[in-house]
Amino acid sequence: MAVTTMAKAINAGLRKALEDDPKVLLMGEDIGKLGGVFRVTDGLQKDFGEARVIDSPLAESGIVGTAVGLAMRGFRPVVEIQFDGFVFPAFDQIVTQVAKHNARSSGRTPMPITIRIPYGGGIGAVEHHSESPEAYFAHTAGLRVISPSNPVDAFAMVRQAIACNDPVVFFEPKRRYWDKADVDLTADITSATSPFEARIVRPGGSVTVACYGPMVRTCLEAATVAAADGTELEVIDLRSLSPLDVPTVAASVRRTGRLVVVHEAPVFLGMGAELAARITEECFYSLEAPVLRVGGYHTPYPPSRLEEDYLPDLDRVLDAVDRALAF
Amino acid sequence: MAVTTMAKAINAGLRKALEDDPKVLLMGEDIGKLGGVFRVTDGLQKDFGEARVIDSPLAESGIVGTAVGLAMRGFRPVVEIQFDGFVFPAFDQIVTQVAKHNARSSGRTPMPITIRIPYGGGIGAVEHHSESPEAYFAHTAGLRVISPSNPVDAFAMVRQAIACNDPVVFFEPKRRYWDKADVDLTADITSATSPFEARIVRPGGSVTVACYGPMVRTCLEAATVAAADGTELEVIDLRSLSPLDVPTVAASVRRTGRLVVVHEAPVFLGMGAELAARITEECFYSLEAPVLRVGGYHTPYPPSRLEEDYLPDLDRVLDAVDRALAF
Amino acid sequence: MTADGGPELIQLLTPEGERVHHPDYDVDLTPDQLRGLYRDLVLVRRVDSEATALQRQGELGLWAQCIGQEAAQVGSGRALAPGDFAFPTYREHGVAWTRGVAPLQLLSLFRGVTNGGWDPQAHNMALYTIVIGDQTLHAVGYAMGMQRDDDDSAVICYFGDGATSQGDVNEAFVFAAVYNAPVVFFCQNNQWAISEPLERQTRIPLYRRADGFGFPGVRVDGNDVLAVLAVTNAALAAAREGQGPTLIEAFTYRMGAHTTSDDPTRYRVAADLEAWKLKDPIERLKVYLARSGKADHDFFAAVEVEAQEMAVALRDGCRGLPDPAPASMFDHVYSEPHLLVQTERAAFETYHSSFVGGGH
Amino acid sequence: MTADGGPELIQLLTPEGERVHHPDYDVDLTPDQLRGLYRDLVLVRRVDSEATALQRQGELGLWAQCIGQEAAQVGSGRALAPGDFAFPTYREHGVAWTRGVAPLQLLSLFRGVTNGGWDPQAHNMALYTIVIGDQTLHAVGYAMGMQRDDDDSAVICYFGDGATSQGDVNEAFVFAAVYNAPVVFFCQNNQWAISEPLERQTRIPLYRRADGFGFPGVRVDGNDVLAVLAVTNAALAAAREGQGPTLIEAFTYRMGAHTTSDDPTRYRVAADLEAWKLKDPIERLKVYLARSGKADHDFFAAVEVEAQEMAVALRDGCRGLPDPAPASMFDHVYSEPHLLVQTERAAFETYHSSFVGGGH
Ligand SMILES: Cc1ncc(C[n+]2csc(CCOP(=O)(O)OP(=O)(O)O)c2C)c(N)n1
Ligand SMILES: Cc1ncc(C[n+]2csc(CCOP(=O)(O)OP(=O)(O)O)c2C)c(N)n1
Ligand SMILES: [Mg+2]
Ligand SMILES: [Mg+2]
Repeated sequence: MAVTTMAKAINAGLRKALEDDPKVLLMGEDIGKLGGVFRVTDGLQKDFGEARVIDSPLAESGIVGTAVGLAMRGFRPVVEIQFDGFVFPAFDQIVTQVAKHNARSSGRTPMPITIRIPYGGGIGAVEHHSESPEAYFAHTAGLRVISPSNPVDAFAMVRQAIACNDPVVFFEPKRRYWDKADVDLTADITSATSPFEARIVRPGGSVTVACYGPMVRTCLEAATVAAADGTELEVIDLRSLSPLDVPTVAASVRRTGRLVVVHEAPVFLGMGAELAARITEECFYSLEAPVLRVGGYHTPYPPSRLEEDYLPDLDRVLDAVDRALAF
Repeated sequence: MAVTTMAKAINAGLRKALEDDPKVLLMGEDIGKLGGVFRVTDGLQKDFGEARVIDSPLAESGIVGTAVGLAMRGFRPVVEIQFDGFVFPAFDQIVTQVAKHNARSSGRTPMPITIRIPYGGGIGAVEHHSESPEAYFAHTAGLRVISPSNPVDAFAMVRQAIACNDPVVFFEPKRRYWDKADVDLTADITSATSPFEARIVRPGGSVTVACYGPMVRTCLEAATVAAADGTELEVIDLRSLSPLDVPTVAASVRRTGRLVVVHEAPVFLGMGAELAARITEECFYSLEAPVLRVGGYHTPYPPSRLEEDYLPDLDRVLDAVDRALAF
Repeated sequence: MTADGGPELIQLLTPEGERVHHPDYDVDLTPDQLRGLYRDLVLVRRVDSEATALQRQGELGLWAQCIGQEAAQVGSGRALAPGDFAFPTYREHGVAWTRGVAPLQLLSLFRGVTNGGWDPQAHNMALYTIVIGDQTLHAVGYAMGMQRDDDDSAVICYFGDGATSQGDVNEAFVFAAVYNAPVVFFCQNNQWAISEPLERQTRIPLYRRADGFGFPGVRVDGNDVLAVLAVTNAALAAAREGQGPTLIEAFTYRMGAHTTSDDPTRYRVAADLEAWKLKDPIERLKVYLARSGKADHDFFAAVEVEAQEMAVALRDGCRGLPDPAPASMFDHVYSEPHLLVQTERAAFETYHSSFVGGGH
Repeated sequence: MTADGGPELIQLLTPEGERVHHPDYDVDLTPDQLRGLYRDLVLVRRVDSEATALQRQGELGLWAQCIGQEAAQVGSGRALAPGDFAFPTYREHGVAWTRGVAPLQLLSLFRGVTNGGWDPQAHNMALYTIVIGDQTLHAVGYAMGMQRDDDDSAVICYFGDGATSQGDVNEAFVFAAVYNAPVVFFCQNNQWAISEPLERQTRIPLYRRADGFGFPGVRVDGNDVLAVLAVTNAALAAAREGQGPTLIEAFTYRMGAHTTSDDPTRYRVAADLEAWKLKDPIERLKVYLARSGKADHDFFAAVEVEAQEMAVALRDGCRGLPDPAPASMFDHVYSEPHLLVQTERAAFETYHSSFVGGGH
């Protein structure tokens, strides 16, 4: 066990993946000598060489498109998109090729590609550096989409993503990069929970709160505050957005009768919409209130001086909980 | 009044827009001499010249990106994306620039750009020619997203889209291009319904069915069949996906107590998810059944010999109606 | 831009079937090999015309004809070693032929029974790519993989004149140049991107695009199978020797419509087509073979018979292609179980089985 | 690739401040104009260093320094006519200066009170663009608009060496060439894209990229304000005269970090920076002005005083920049009413007002 930040945990996970499988390659902008703008790939080029940790030209479509070719050749590319807002130049390759190639080839040419994307706000950055574009990817058949909320999961999940034979979009909650936890850096992934399953991170009987990535810490903090008022939140870390672990959430909602979904991404057509639709269908007779959603607004991510007003915080979570209870 | 196909109605609408405003320009692949692969721009280059009806290089990002510059210069570009599956190379320009520029410039540089996209399946085409990507755009703040279901609306809505000062993604249901109706080609748009409002196209008291684009005809056919069984469907043509006319749907659901949403696009994070979440929240005590969704599966659009199994049809709509009634 | 390809056009066989020499490029083929190329060209054209007919008869949803481009495709395809890997667009039926992909496999895609059609690994040829330009980056990535495997094979990547305008194609040039990837970019300039003439994509000859990225570009007579073979051989050799990418512009002409959905009379004049017919890739090789005594009437007749037999088999095969099982659309969305797909598949199957006994 | 720019480097003023001549390019400036350029350079550098300091003090979220690139920016910016239009990246503080954008408006962006900062129409300069390369297509579209307006102005479009790898930038080259758009592509090759050296983007000099698209490319000493002015003048004149695009590569050096978040000691050696310090754009002009008697000590001192005063005002202005009203984030998402935004705004305002009296 070692106290490790999430950034370092992912670094350790990448290192292990590189050690364990010679077919694993890393590619991205500034991931080599610099070690990535968040230092997530720090030291890896030095130890694994330029052929395996590749500084790429400044072109996201090029990065993902060449990764497709490398995957066809039998490699397992792990590509880094430097910030959430820079994934869109690669969107065609992701949606048209990465996502569809396994089906197109009837399973003959799988696409074991991991696309790492630091996402979300809260770090006072300029435009395009704070977005939460996960719904675009979760809506896309053929992709898997996961997001860790803490260093322990990050260490396991990044390796599980790389080991998965399907393409995985791996969203890293950048404002939690510096969160620390005890991580067993010798743990192997065979014993870890599937990254495609949700986890109840705090049990409670009053209201179910489903969240993921950066919002898990926020919701846990809200649960602590609510508990002081006698409201017991059951906080579920979804971990995976595609597939979405509906059974775990449904089982919880059958107990609590109420669900609040929290994410930074805009509410309109965000993950909360899908969860609301599905849980309402599955738990129609258990619900005592409609599923309520807390998330970003239907606006571009605002200038950083306004981000605290934009981002869901403890108060907004509690407000939704109160409204759910008031139904 | 003239019996007109939807393709011809859009052609007439574009012609009127070009006549009415010298700042209107058309740009796209093969829209000039050929008149577009669906002939929607037939004859326009001949009549308005190559400076206003522009055959572009084969590059979608280039088309949309130059349209942004033209809009900055005060033009109102109408760009054609040849097929739904070819919009993704332009996704960055659409999401990053077209959608955000008005906000970024504090309203100083609006983006009155219309992006025409023939979409949907049912024409027996090869891969990438039958997709329904509308949710990606509706999720994106700053864009408006509309889709006509019939020639009359198509004629008005395309002009309204062009007249709108915001960017509008205009989805044309390609398999309905050859549907005919009486269209008053002298009608002016000031008298037309706002394109951002839904319309009840068939009133009924048993179940509300919300749909748009190609599915409106399908749902109307289902309503005819259901009526024979004594079930009265209230069919709502949403027309606009962003904004979504929730009040019209909610008012209907308060009457019927039941809602089925139908679209070709995949159900998971499709428009139905948002409508389900919102209607459940607004009409919680009126709903006698959960909102049910009929749509595409979480698969790439299948090879055309399977598309009839993939696409929602009359039977699948009726099946959902039955299930809603059985709750 | 000159309509005849200009002085930079590399040619070894004139449209009149005369064998000419070029200071930098040559091939030395046995009569057997020459006859083999002729047979390739004829059979590929027959596949193409047969498929066009099948589309007209409603057996295919669409067909993208390659007529006129057979020499560009066969010449480059025959230059490949077995370990090389080809990335096609949707029109490389001649390349597919040289890679041993059965014509019926091509038809299965255009019939709509699959979005793929063959095993890329078995033929060292990727699936057809419909979104213009996407495959060029795959080709470079694959070539980077070869570098890492210390395999001295090479990749060939096909695309059209229209495709050169796409960002991805230019990014492929950047990546290939920066990593010195063993890839041959093979652009079939057939003068048209659907209805748009070359002038909508470039104001200089396309082979010169390579100048901007720092690797060699050459223009070859794309209707001259010998020149194409020679030029492709040289580019592949350079790639294998670590000299990185080459751009080949095969100057040719799309003699048919863009696809069976297209009507070229709306945008191009008949005279152009007539002029290009005089440069037909098959005719010139036939003249050369006959005049030089490398093939006789019996050989030509035998190829005709073979083509005829193949056509009959192809027609029957196409008509017999079964539709896939409906639930197969859920089969390979993921290669590992995915809860949503499992759920939807189960619902789909239940729903479908409800129809078996009668249904609605 | 030569570190000194090679023989193709266009220069009118050596690093030592010696005025040299070039067969193709020249400028003829009055002493007043020369002093004006010097003043520009000094004030721009002062804006830059002041902003860097403000970032260190927590007043700005980030700052992208332009130190070392002042001559490239001022020289090209001063070549523009009022009716021309400039498309910047996020580093063109010197260009903004020449377009009359107040330095405080630049700071407002990096402070995080706006994603824009000025009125593009008022200054004929677009907003900063952060997503690499996007603006190049806007520039071409704007130039196409000028063509349609029969306006014989021109557009200048800035981007970095790293940006040349982006698909969009190459598409911009295609569109500009095909439509013969009046646009000058101005690439500041500052040798680095964050931590990546030029060799990760190209294997030949960047100005030669234009060869592949059929328009002229030139390499100018980007630290020589006179040469930049001369070369940009010529390219703008060509654009106005209907000769279409030119690519200018301004060979320069990013003397600072990529941004205030960056630590260049991780990836580049100090000796490089020292070598480039000897080529400083301000120093060489100062030497030339002093030696040629075109400016005296009093002038230099006065510029220093002006810089100092501006810095004080800038600091105060920055500290005084108010935060926007929270609900303003809903203001311009659309320019016409949008139901969802209206609904969310109302909910937001209700929620916020609940805190006024106490709240949670
Ligand atoms: C990204 C994208 N945009 C548009 C299309 C529609 N389309 C199919 S083929 C074609 C023209 C291609 O021209 P070219 O590259 O010259 O190849 P050719 O068809 O002539 O072989 C177009 C525009 C597409 N398939 N992909
Ligand atoms: C599409 C995109 N990808 C990545 C980034 C992150 N990023 C910001 S600046 C930069 C390097 C740019 O280098 P260059 O074009 O040479 O300009 P310079 O910063 O040197 O002026 C990168 C990678 C971005 N802003 N946009
Ligand atoms: Mg072509
Ligand atoms: Mg740079």
